[in-house]
Amino acid sequence: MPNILSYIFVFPLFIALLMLVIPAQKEQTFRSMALAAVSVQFILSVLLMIDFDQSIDPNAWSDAFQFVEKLDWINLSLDTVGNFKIQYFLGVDGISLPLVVLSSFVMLIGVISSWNIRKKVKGYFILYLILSSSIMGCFIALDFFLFYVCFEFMLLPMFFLIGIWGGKRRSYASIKFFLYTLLGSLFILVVMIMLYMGVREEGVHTFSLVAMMDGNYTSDSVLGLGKEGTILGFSARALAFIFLLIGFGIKLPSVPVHTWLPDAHVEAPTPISVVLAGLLLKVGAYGLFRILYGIFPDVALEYAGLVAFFGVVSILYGGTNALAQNDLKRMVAYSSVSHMGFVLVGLASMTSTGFLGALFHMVSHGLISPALFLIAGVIYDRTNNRTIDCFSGLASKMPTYTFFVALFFFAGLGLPGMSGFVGELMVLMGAFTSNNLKLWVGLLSIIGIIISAAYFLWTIQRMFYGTYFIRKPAWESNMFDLTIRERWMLIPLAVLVVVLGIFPRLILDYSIETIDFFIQHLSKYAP
Amino acid sequence: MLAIQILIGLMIVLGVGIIVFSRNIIHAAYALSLALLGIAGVYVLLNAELLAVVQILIYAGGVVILLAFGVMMTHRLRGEKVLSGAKNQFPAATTAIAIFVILAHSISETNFPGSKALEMNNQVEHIGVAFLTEHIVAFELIAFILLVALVGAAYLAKLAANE
Amino acid sequence: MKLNDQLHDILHDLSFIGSETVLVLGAMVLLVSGLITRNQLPLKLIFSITLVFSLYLNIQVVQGGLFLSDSLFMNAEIASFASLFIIAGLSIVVFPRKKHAAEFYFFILALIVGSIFMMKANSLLIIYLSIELASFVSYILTSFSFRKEGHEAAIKYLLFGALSSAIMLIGLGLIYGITQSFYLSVWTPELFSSLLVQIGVLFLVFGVFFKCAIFPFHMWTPATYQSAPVDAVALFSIVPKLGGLVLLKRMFLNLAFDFSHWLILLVLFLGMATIMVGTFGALRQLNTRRMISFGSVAHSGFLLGLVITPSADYKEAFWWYSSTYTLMNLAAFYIINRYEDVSIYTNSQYSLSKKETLMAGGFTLILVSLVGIPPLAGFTAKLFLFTSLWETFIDTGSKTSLTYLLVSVFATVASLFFYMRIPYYAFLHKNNLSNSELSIVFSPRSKIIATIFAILLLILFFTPKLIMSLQSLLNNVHE
Amino acid sequence: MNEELIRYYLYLAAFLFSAGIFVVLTKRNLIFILIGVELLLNSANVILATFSQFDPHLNGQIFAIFSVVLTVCEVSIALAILLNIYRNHKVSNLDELREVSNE
Amino acid sequence: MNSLWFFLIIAILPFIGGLMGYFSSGKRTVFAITSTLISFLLTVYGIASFSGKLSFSSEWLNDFEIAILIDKTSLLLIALVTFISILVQVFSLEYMREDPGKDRFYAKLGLFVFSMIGLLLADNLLLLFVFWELVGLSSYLLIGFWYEKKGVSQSARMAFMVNRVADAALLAGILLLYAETNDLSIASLSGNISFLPSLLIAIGAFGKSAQFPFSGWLTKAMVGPTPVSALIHAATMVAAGVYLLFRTAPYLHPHAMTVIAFVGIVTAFYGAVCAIIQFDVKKILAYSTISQLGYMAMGVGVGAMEASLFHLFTHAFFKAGLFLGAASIMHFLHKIHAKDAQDLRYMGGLKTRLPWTYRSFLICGSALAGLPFFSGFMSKDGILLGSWIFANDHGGWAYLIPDLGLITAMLTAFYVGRMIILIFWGEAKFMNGTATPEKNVVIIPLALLAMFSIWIFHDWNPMSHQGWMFSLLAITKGHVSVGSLIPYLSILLAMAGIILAYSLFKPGTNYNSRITETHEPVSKSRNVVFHGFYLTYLYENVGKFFKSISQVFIQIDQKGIDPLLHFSAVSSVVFSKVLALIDRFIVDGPVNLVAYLSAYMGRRFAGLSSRDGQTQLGWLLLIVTLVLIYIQLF
Repeated sequence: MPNILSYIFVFPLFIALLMLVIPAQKEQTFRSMALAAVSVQFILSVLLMIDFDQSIDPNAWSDAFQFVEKLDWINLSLDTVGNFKIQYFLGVDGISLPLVVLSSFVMLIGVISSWNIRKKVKGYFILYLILSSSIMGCFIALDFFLFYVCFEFMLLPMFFLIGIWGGKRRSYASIKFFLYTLLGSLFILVVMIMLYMGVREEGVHTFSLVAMMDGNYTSDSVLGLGKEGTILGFSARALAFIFLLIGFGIKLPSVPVHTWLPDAHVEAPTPISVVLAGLLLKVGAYGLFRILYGIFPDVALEYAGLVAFFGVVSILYGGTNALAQNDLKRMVAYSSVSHMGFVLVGLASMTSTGFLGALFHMVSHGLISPALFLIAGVIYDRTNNRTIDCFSGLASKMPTYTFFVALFFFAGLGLPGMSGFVGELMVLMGAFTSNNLKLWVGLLSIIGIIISAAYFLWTIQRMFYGTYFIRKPAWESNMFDLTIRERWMLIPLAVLVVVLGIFPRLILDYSIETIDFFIQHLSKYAP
Repeated sequence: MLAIQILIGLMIVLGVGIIVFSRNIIHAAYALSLALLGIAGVYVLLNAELLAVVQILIYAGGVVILLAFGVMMTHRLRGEKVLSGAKNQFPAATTAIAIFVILAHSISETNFPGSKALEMNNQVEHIGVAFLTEHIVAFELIAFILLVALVGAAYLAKLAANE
Repeated sequence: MKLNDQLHDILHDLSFIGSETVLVLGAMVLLVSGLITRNQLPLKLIFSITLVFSLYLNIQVVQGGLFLSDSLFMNAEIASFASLFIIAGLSIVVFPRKKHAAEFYFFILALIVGSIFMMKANSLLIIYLSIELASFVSYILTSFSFRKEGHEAAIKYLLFGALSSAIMLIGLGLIYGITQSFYLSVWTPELFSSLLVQIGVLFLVFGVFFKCAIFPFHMWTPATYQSAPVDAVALFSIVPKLGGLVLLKRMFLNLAFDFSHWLILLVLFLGMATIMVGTFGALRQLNTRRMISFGSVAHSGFLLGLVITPSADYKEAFWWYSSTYTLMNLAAFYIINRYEDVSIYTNSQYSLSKKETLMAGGFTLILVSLVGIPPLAGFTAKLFLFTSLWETFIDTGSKTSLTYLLVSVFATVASLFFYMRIPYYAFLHKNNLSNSELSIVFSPRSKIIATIFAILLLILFFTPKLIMSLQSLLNNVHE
Repeated sequence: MNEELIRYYLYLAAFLFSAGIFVVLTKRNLIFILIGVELLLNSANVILATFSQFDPHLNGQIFAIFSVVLTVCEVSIALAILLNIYRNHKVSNLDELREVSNE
Repeated sequence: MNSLWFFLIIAILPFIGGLMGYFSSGKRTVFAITSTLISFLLTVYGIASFSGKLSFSSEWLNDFEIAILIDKTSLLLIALVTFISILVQVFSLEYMREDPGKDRFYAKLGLFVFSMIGLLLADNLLLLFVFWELVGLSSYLLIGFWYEKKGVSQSARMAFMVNRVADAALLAGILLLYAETNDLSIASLSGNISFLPSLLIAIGAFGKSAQFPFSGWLTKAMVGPTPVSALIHAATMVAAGVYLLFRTAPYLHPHAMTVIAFVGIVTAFYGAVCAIIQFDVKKILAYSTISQLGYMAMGVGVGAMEASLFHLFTHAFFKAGLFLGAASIMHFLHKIHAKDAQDLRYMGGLKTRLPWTYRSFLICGSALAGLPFFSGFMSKDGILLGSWIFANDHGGWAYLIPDLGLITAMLTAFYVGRMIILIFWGEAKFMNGTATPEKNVVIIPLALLAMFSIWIFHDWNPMSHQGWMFSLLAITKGHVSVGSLIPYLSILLAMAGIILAYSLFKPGTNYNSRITETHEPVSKSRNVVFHGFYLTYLYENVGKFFKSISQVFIQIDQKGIDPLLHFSAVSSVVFSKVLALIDRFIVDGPVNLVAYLSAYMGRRFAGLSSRDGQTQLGWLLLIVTLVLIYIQLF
């Protein structure tokens, strides 16, 4: 199917435009249209996955990508600096493919979970579909500019989705989210400009990520490899690396720039928390993969310890914070911080296993954390309350719910047999076998899995075990077990979590060649 | 020659001094005419006779009278003095003196082109021709500015009168 | 040269200022028509016809260079900016204007004439006169709201203007005296070696800064923008400012100072200060117009960066930023105008928009574009700015340029705080308006216009070529 | 005329300029402030006239004439606005004008 | 049939059976029992038909083989696991008959058996870790089975958490090993593992096998259903640590081995001491399990690997027998609504009411006490003998190990005697209900387990230190023959212990009435022992400490980092404040201040504000002046 990536990218946007002209009263129509849109997106991405050739073993980044679409988008002729060229450049490789499929899948779950949104349905679904397109765009864009546009454009729909449909402190949370992310993306913007001015393709400055990753620097670029260019006395490449680390670190999020996340997650409506946790964080991680490590491998080697440090701190700090939470959603939010720390550690290891582990962990977390937020949403839908202390002994009243809670909690704490374990394990293997990292990285990261067990189990103990109790008698009438719709949101996630836990190669096989090449590419810079 | 120069200088300093230290606006207006006349004298010394004439006609004749009108219209003169308060005197004085010192310093540091001053007898003719040739655009432009200012001032004043 | 030849040349060159002549004549026709009718429609018609005709003349093929006894200068950039001003003037007619239409449009035309001459000026005299023309018109227009605040702002504006023009005049005098030349085109760096003449240039630059609202000559902006009629504000937040910047750009090109010259550094420093003052000044504002005015001060700083950096012949960036800025400001002030028509005067008026999603949504897009977030044209503008600053840094190794870049980036983040305040009130804030206020609706016309503005910003992001081709469309100057 | 004399005229201009600034900054009455502005402009004119005598084209003098004319325009506009202010505010001091404010 | 599939079926069958029971309409338990039985029979078939080692591998992660290793040891242990689990399941038919969650119980048991078999099959240490965690999970689920009861879920969590800590160490050890050797196959382990991974692996084993100081969780785990305690917390899961040590011990660092030996003997002694003064029958058994596991660990540590494995084997039978016996007692007491079903002080005289239980208890107890002609004696003496050899080799301090071992043996005999006397002998107290005879489903498991606790099922020679099964399967490499006094000494000590117990607690002594007055032992030192040296409190305090740290962190997060990092938000506030200050003090400030001082302006001070046009003008000119000054200086 030609241009399949474009279809995946544009289709929800197209439906969103279509929605604009439909009168706002037809709420059911909007739901169905949104469902149709993301379903088509999902089906297309599955087709993409089927057509993907796993065996391509690239020699350079320029032949690592498949389904490439390349068009001139903006081509301005400027006097002194030649052409200002931006391309519509799409493609997937083993790193982005799993994320493409994941994001269409999570978006689908999100639509199902949005079914009971009652307020301003039209606006909601339009924004939702725009969000869907822009997230997808991030994963498939191979032009830095296009990537950046999608990266930034996520903010606006997200701002409104949190700000209008969110909880009590929604405006605070949405503004905080917006500001943090904008701050981060401006760091990225600066580096983008540096790179643009420093990289040429066919004699023209280019935003092409492929050219950047292949290191086609101009002779006069401060960023040139091995040139030791400096800016204000700092190494230019190191500076760019740090900027990107901050930029994507905010999105990831890594401690200490994570504080937008708990607020945004807690205040967002359930489906948006799902998308936030499932996909937005992955965009940050993907950025680290593709851009930070793809373009600055030499600096990454040098700064592996720093990245690992932030990873470890995120793991421990996020986990410890989760332990102290009394709000179910907040607890899950902090657990996300902790989990994304593993991605950083995996990246810092700069080994094939570590990279694969980080990637797998992203996918796995992209399945587990949406489920956790859905779970928090279930109890919130029933009682308008998520405080852990307000409930006890729910297991006897809501056994199916408890089953799913336990399943995903155990998946979250990295129990073998579920996807969470594989990711963490591979990351740890990477960390232990890496030449770049000291022993403490692995040892401290392992403490993270103890902490995660502590907060998940403590939550189970407080909310689900013990004698049945709810804080307000008025809730009693709502304390029914999962509805059919809720089950159908959770079951696919559960199945995938378990299947991927047992057969991780279902995902890994897609990425292995790309990652191997990536590591080879990195090893060129090893001292 | 020197005496005239000193006299003119004294006129200006006196006028400006009154403006600076007086609180009475009417006095200040009169002092302004004095200073302007002195400056017209300077123009004569500088061989700019036409400018001196324009200065006396327009400034001393026009501006000062306009200002006087302004005073009368905004202060119903009933014998009492029209006084203006002053404020920020110390910092303002500091700033003013600083600027003066700086400018004076820069002036004293600069070497001026030593060319001789030109004697021109047909200044008026020359300027007239320049208005219509070299500075035609400026001439047209100032005509338009005058129109704009006239319309603007008249319109605003009319509205003020109507309300 | 014989007088005859001179006059002949002048007659020949007069065709180059055809469009300005048309504007002046049109202005007078308007003034006369104002005596006949007070109905706004025919007056708007005359106004538009004048502008269209002038635009037509402006895009005629001409030869670039000096003309009219070297008083004026023409190149492609100036011509296209002139067209931009005329178009901006044209778009003023979408603002409703019930009272004083004839005089108002007369002054608007005068403002445009002044700004165009400002750009074209080659002689010091024309610089002075055109700036004064634009200033006088601005004072009068500020007073044209016929409210107490309007007059108050006008007199303050006038005082600032008088002081600035006095400073500039001294500067002009010094330049004239020391360089013995009256024309920008004969400037050479050697002429500007002595200190006094450099002070002269500095004073001249300060005079232009007043028009561009650059720190510390920006102080008149908030009061003026707050009190003047919105349509006038929309225009004089754009036209004289851009005119002044084009002039500055030409001046610095002619000066050809080294990038590390203290004057350039000083200007860059003031540019950064402008950005910071504009951004942080806006943070405290509760009144929308004041906020936007501070925002536009910050934008002046951004534009100054494009003007002054050696990659200044990175013309496209400047053109891009200017035209986008024009569009954004027009749009923003249009919507402010619509809101003011129906409601009270502070930020909380935007709570109305809970019902008027389209209007507020459009406004949000425009504001986001002012911040500079994709996919809106404002982002591309910022991108060009950053790119150009970075390039300057690479080319010259100037740390100031890098600092400028960082300050711009930082200010972009901070600007989000105040620009997003309006969407915040519009969508997220608790609504505490009375029912009567809530029952007000916007006319379909205003909604359509607002939407068009927003969509334009989107389209320009996706097809930036449009603006570039617009530039070549708007002038036919051979150089 | 020799260099020294030029300097004196320029000192005079600087003096006028400083005095003008002082008046503008300190006097509270608007008309008084306008008087200060006149001083400022005159200082510039003196500079122009000073240099004009070396110029065969007399550009400085021409410039000064234009400037004088513009000053009149400025004063007339200022007075028109002043009139409006006086009608509306019943004040003629600048620092009593504080309608346009932030909060 | 592909052999790999054969073993996979063995592993997965019990789980499938459990699930089938859970999801079938009638909630049948028969699926679970049948499937486990099939699995057991298949294993027996496997033992009979395989010889030597077999290993299979498949790529799980890239570059990473997951392999299973089948040799006689693992098959034998699988047979043990399935066998005991069948007995437990059968026993539970009666024990759990009235429980509404019976199907859930069997499903969880199925999961456990599956994981345990998986653990035993695993060749790769990582795969072993996977199942290691899964048995931990099933243990957690089964301990928390009666989650509505107070304290149960807390105990379950504590058990899991303590294990998790050790597991983390194990994982770290495994990964360090991986980093060293790039291979995790048990079969291909070789050479010396360096000290840190060795120690970490040992710590992992300590956690699972409840070695001191991780032992606390095991006593907490007793809140689960008693058959579960029999299967998981006595016979099989807790032995996994020993199994791991058995597999890895030959390659561990010698220092780590010493650590293991010492920890083992300390644990053995600690368990025995604590067991002496408990009143709760399950607690006694739990501490005794801890003590016996300590023996096994010590055995590995001193190099008597085979003896340890043998002890694991025999211990599984007699301890499961004891636990099931206890379960039978509790079940009985529950039915007659006794005041407390687990407290020794409320028991007595059950000999006549529960004859089969009494018999099996007696046999299994003797085995535990290490009396000759019972299985426990054979295996325990093997370990003690090993430690004696070890001590001979190392000399000096190493004699502490066999010495403490012997003392522990005596203590063991003492508390076994005390327990049996207090439960079964003497007069029946608080017996107001009608006694029902034991049912067949209770009797058969008890009888079978008791039977396997007799020497003859292991070796014809009651003094042998290895079972025939082991010899047959060629696990043991050679006969260790040391003519030493150790066996005789241990017999003597055991007898002494029993006699001491009899003399203290024989029917007629007023021990019972004396103690029942107070709930806990009075003296402080006894209290310490009674609470197992407060290990669980220690865990709780560690947990609490951690939670308070987390509170601190959350405060940091909310009050510290947040504002700190909201630097844009903060700067907006601060900056606008600063601007306001600039307005007030810098724009106006010097102006005002100077003006104020110069006394002219004092009275007009109030009239000044930045709104004032002239002040703004002044500000502007000031800047211009500054610029000019800058130029001059430049």
